[in-house]
Amino acid sequence: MARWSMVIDLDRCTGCQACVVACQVENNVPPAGADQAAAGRTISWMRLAPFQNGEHGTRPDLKLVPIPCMHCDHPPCIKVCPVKATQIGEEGLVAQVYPRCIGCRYCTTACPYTVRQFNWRRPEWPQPMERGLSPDVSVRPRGVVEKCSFCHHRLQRAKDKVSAENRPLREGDYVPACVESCPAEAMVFGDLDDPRSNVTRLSQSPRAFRLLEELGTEPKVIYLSKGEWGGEV
Amino acid sequence: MKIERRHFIGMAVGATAGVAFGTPAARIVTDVLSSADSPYFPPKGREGFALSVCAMCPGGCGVRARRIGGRVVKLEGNPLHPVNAGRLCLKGQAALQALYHPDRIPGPMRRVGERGKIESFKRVTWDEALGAVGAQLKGLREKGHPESLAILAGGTTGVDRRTARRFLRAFGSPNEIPIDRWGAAATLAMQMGQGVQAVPAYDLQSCDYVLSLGSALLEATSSPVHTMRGWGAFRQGRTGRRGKFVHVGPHLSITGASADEWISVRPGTEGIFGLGVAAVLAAEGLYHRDFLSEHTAGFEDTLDEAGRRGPGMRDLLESRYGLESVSGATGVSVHVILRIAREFSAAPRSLAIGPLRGFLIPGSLHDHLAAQVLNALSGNLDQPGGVLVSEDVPLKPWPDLPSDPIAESGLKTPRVGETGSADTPFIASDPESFADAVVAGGSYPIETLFVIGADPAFATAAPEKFAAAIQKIPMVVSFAQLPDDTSLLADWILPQPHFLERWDLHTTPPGVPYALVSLAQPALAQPLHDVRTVSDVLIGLAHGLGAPVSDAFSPDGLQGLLRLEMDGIYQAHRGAVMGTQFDEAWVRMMENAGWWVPGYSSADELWTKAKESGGWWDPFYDHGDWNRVVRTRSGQYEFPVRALAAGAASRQARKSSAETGPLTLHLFEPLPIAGGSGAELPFLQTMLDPGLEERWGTWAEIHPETAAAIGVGDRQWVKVASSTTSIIAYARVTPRVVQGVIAIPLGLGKRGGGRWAAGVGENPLRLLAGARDPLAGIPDFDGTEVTVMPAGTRGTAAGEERRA
Amino acid sequence: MNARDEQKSAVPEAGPTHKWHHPGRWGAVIIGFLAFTVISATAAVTLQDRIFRRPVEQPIKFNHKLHVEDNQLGCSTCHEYYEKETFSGLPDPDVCAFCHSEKQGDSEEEARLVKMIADGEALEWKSLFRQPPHVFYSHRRHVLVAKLECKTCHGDIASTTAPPTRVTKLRMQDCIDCHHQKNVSTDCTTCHR
Amino acid sequence: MEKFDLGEDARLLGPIRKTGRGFWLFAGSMLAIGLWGLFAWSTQLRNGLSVTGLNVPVYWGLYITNFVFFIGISHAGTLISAILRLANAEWRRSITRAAEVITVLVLFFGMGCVILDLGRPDRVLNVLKHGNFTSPLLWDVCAVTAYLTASTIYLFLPLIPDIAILRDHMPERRWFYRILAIGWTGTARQQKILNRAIAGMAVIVIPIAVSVHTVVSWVFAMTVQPMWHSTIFGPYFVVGAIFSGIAAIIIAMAIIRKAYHLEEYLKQIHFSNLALLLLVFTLLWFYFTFAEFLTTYYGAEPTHMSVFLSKTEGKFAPLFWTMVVTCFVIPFTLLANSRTRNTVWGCVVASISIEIGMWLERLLIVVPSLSNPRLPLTATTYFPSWVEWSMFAAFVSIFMLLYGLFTKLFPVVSIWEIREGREHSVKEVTERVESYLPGGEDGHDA
Repeated sequence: MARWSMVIDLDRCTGCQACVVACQVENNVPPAGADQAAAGRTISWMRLAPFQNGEHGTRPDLKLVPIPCMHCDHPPCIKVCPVKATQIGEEGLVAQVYPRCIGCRYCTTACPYTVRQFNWRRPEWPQPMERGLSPDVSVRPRGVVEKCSFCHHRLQRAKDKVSAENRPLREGDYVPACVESCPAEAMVFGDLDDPRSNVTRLSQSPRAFRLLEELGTEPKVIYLSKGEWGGEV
Repeated sequence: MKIERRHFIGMAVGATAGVAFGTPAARIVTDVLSSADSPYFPPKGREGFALSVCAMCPGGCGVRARRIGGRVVKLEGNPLHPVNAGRLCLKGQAALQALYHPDRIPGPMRRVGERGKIESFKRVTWDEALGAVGAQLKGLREKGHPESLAILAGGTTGVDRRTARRFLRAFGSPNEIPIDRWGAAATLAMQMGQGVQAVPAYDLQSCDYVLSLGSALLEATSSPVHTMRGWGAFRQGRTGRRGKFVHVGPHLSITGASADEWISVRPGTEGIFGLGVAAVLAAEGLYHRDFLSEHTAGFEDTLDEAGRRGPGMRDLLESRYGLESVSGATGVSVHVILRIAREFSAAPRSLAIGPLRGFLIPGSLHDHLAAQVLNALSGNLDQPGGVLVSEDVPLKPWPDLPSDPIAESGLKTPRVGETGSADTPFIASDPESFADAVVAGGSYPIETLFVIGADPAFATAAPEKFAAAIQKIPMVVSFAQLPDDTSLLADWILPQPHFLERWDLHTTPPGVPYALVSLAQPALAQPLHDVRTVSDVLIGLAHGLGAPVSDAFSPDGLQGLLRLEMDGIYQAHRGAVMGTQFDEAWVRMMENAGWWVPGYSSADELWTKAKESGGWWDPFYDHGDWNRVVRTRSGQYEFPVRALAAGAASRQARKSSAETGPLTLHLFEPLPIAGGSGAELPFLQTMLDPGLEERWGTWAEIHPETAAAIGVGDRQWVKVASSTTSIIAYARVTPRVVQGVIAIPLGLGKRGGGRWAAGVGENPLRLLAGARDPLAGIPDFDGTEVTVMPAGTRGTAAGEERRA
Repeated sequence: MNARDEQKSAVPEAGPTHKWHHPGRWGAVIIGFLAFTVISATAAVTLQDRIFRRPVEQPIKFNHKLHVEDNQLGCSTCHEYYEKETFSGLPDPDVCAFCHSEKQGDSEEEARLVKMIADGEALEWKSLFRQPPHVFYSHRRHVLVAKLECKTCHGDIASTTAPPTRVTKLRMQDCIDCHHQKNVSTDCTTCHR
Repeated sequence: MEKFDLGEDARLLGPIRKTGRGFWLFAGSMLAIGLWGLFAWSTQLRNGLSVTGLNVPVYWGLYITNFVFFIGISHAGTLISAILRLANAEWRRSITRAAEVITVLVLFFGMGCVILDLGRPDRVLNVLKHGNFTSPLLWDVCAVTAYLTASTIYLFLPLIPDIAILRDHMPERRWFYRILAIGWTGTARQQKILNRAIAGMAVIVIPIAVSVHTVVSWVFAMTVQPMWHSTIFGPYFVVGAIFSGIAAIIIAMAIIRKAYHLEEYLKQIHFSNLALLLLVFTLLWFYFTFAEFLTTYYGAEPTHMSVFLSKTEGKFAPLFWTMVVTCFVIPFTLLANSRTRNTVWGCVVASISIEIGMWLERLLIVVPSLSNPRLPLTATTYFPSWVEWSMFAAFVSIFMLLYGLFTKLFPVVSIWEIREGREHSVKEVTERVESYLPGGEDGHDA
């Protein structure tokens, strides 16, 4: 069974945010208007977090870090959900079941990475913007929690494709939208249980680290960074 | 226990009431609660893909549109396209929002009321619109003044620009006013040094050390994805070699944040820093001797024909750019200058990049020249990892125009707003000088103006002046997708198709070295709105004008035109249709060995295969083809000693004034709204600056000490006033800028642009006082002096809420 | 407990005389009201599809049996995509016109169809099997990969002579049971996206 | 069922018999605020939680604060009264009912807050259908339901004899009282069963009450979030709950006493005794708060410190220091001093101050931890919207309205227990006290 994982090379990343938009477009995330943005209610499954070394007033050392759902092996969100609306799947993907979610937002508060998002209101696409919606992903109703799914609909699509072609799933068959779009090719996606995959190779790099590892969540998003910066997160 | 009849009756009464109450109540409650569910059901239908070219910026990325049941549901990069190799930046990803934008212009519109409001426009038919414009053009030619037509053009590398140029030639007007800022100064530098009119193409992926003199390399370069792919390879693409990037500038933009080191200099002194580094290289002998002697002229002192001794570059560097004086001017310590110079010379391949500041900001010629001097000293012109010059694209030229006395007389008149002089011989007309000339009355009046792929009433150094000029022109026709600032002031708006709704043929985007042609095909069978391309409109107008103008275009329409241009590619006998990396390597190898193995045997086959793959390209770049890349009189790269000597004076002057009183305005273009486009799309508005977490509004970055000195706090509204006008911005106190500078993003503050752009933020271009680069003659977007003061509260809703 | 108390207290006693002041009467009204509010509300919510929705009417009373069993047409003749796409597809008039541009038999329905085709009317077939919009079901995956027969989910529709008039709502439990039986994934993400 | 003479206690039926204009005015205004709340709620149902001030990352705000606060107050009644009953504290007799009603009513509002906070209240039954027992929220559902059931029974049992009194003495609504009296006639056997049942419930209720607020605290403490993930949260919350609960009883008593002129029944001594208890909890609260903050400060983990500092000197500092003043400084000053403690106003002022402080404490537990996420995030300051404030006001008003209605339907001071006290206590207490003293009969329990 695969264990899907993402590697983000911060040395390559330029902070362009292509991954952020790619995700929003792929996953039917409704755009936040000025008012919702001002109220702090934008939904983005992938965000760029500004890590700043150096205190205010001194020389800044800014690093923008793309943060998707970490798809932890021990996710703190799952045990707190009162209705089993979020579960970890056979292949290690932490999924959200929108039609079951009651919107209590316990998982959002329990997640140390703050990557879970809430639908504060009914999604709106002014005519004719709803024509651009993807048919592979549902449009979430108001009041439920959603989050990065590692584009698991693409996994289903890839599985359909390889079963039609009668071959096993190969590296590159299943790649989330953000990884596919990344202009600097800073993101790599693959199976961590496959010893020959790129992610496995990169995860053993001396540049590799994971966010908030000390919490024991075993995140499956692995960062690479050479800079001294990496140690201070 | 006894139950009596009256209990039954009572029960029945209660039951009736219960049913009468319960049923509707339950339905109301379920209705209210189900209102939470989304009313949108994604489409069902067959899946298909269409290849096109992204037109959100001039970058020319190949895109693959995923189509489900007649709707485009996702844009992805075309994996075979060499510019982006399946990757796509945030603007390309968001392009669907532009396609399905609710405020797109539905059809041709004619202004019937006051300027400046979309409500003043009335929907008309294409016949009516083209009839009126055609009659006007006919009148101009009948009067014998075809030069009264001007076309202001910007935008992509597509066919529309070529059609417009052709149309003007045939019509008989010299007034093609280009608005492309990107690389304006860089092109000049290339022209002065190498004699070629081209944007420098930097070979990032093969170099080891990059010194960026104020460039916005990762934000607003001509082809962002191409650059970022190069960046990825530069940083981590090669085992054991990690490129180092040093950013020099007064502002830590996203580019600076990705850099390994930020050298903060006083505004306008990036070039001085570069020359200071060059002086160290010259003094310590850390330059590429062989290269200098073979391919450059003017490093050592020269003797002109009369035998007079002229100072060389070495002399200039020694005399003017001593360590102490550079340190004093830039505010960078001597040690840092020395260290950077030594790092620069020690790296196997080091490259200096000039101030490619954005799509709208031309950057300074002086600083570009400085970068070029560094590249020449390190022998990195036209080398792998150096400065390349794009290969020509062998499109088939259109047939010669028939002779036409009216057109010939018109073409002989000078352009309106010609700014070139003896000192700045390369400069042609620009929108600012055009606007000046129109307002001033000029030598002859402009009767008709077409605005194509540009929004000069928003994105020029003097937007207000351009707005005034528009009012003086009897007929202004704006070609636009969304009602932009210029459209709102125009007389006619002719709606443009989105790039997913049209055919197009794009040539190599600026900054990409190899020759490339990408074919864009419509992803939608029918455009969403009643639109026509610029080319279709101009060809229609030409045909309406009758011979000889109509002879400029074949009657085959746009597709025929593209097909014809592609024939040139077939005849060129090189390159291949776009393919996988393996194909690329194969073509490169064979061409290197002098072979050409075509993947197609006829022009038709090339056309078909180009449609299937996305286009044609020639991956082979011929390094060291000196006849092509250096076309100066001497045949060598010429050190711009005179120009730099002249420029130095002005640089010093700016520095000294920046130290007192007013702050220096530093404009920058965040990638989401670079080039003045992007604010229209809600996704992009929400991610203007991930570092400061700014969104949906204009902010101003001020250094903590400067802020303290002028009494401004973080997250406070400030009034920024120049000699022309003032704007209100949201102050962010951050060490991301140097002292004495206020950095403001460019791209917001539109009057038009649809519901998400109109009225959001401010346009800092209004602050510019109309200064011009003394060396280049092009508008100077830097160095405007502004005063900044707290502004109390501010009116915008979003801002008010955030303040709370 | 309350109901029993109610009954107990409802035992007549020498109390007030006016009959509406009698405790038992009011108690009965209240109990009746509460009980029937709950019953009718539940009924309204759970059965509203049955009660409030009209039966489905198709443009033509299509005879599956005639086409499939008697004339040996494959499913893909009309449901063009059932092996290729996530959805199976309903036939366009063109598909019907392939045979029915002229009359083939003597049924009244066919005569109507021939006329509709001749008039260029659209055939608006109504889907009879419905899933909630958040469920992603792929016909292709089930037909091509899992090799399920149509009747596993659609019942014996191939041998009906007229279309059913009720919408069948497919329930998650049915999917889950089958997935368990066949030992295939019951991971939420398989169907919920 | 003979009608016995109530004697002077008949005045306890006064509020039930006679309703003045003042009450209707009060009820009307409370109802108006309640209806306003209904309007606010309908706005929220239509537009979702976007009408609140909640945002990313402050996913929980006023509603959850109120949930914790209300559940805390609910410890007023049942727990106090059960402890006093088990301890045979004679002075309890006139205050237990007033306290127990608070518990039962306020629990509904506590649960209501959670429903309010849900994004999809229509799916609340999923908790039963798909319950996940690893979630502390589900433990909470169980604990609160158990507490509500137990408290309701515990309220109802001692009410039965009084309802029978009403049935016998009130001409109006007799059918109503008849149903609720479930055939109470006051026989010795009935009385014996009742006393046993009450004593039994009192024992059961105490652990349930303690568990409820412990579980509420675990909702926070079971996550890894800074300044939530704390071992002392259980007892800390329970202490805080009893603290705010006692204060709530004092306020309720003062109002009842004033409104219904029950100075005879709710005497100064009741206030003073409760105030002593309150003083103990003031000190306990301070002890726990101090312990909690000191460990955080001493550990000085950066993520914890960012929350700590935002409370003590950051943007929550004004609220934090107000909390310290209202929860400790003011009540301690008033209650430690016997001169103020032995006045009604002294107790009431201290109690009001404590209620404000405890509400702030709940807010300061919920919001600052969420406002300081571990990874950098666009931070927007949370300020509750008009909808949230309206719902808060409506809940408080409807609670007061229902409380008022209760006093109009049932005696708020237990008549039979007062009578019982008069008839038996003096003898009983004498015997009990004698049994403590040396020289009594060995091995004989009082």
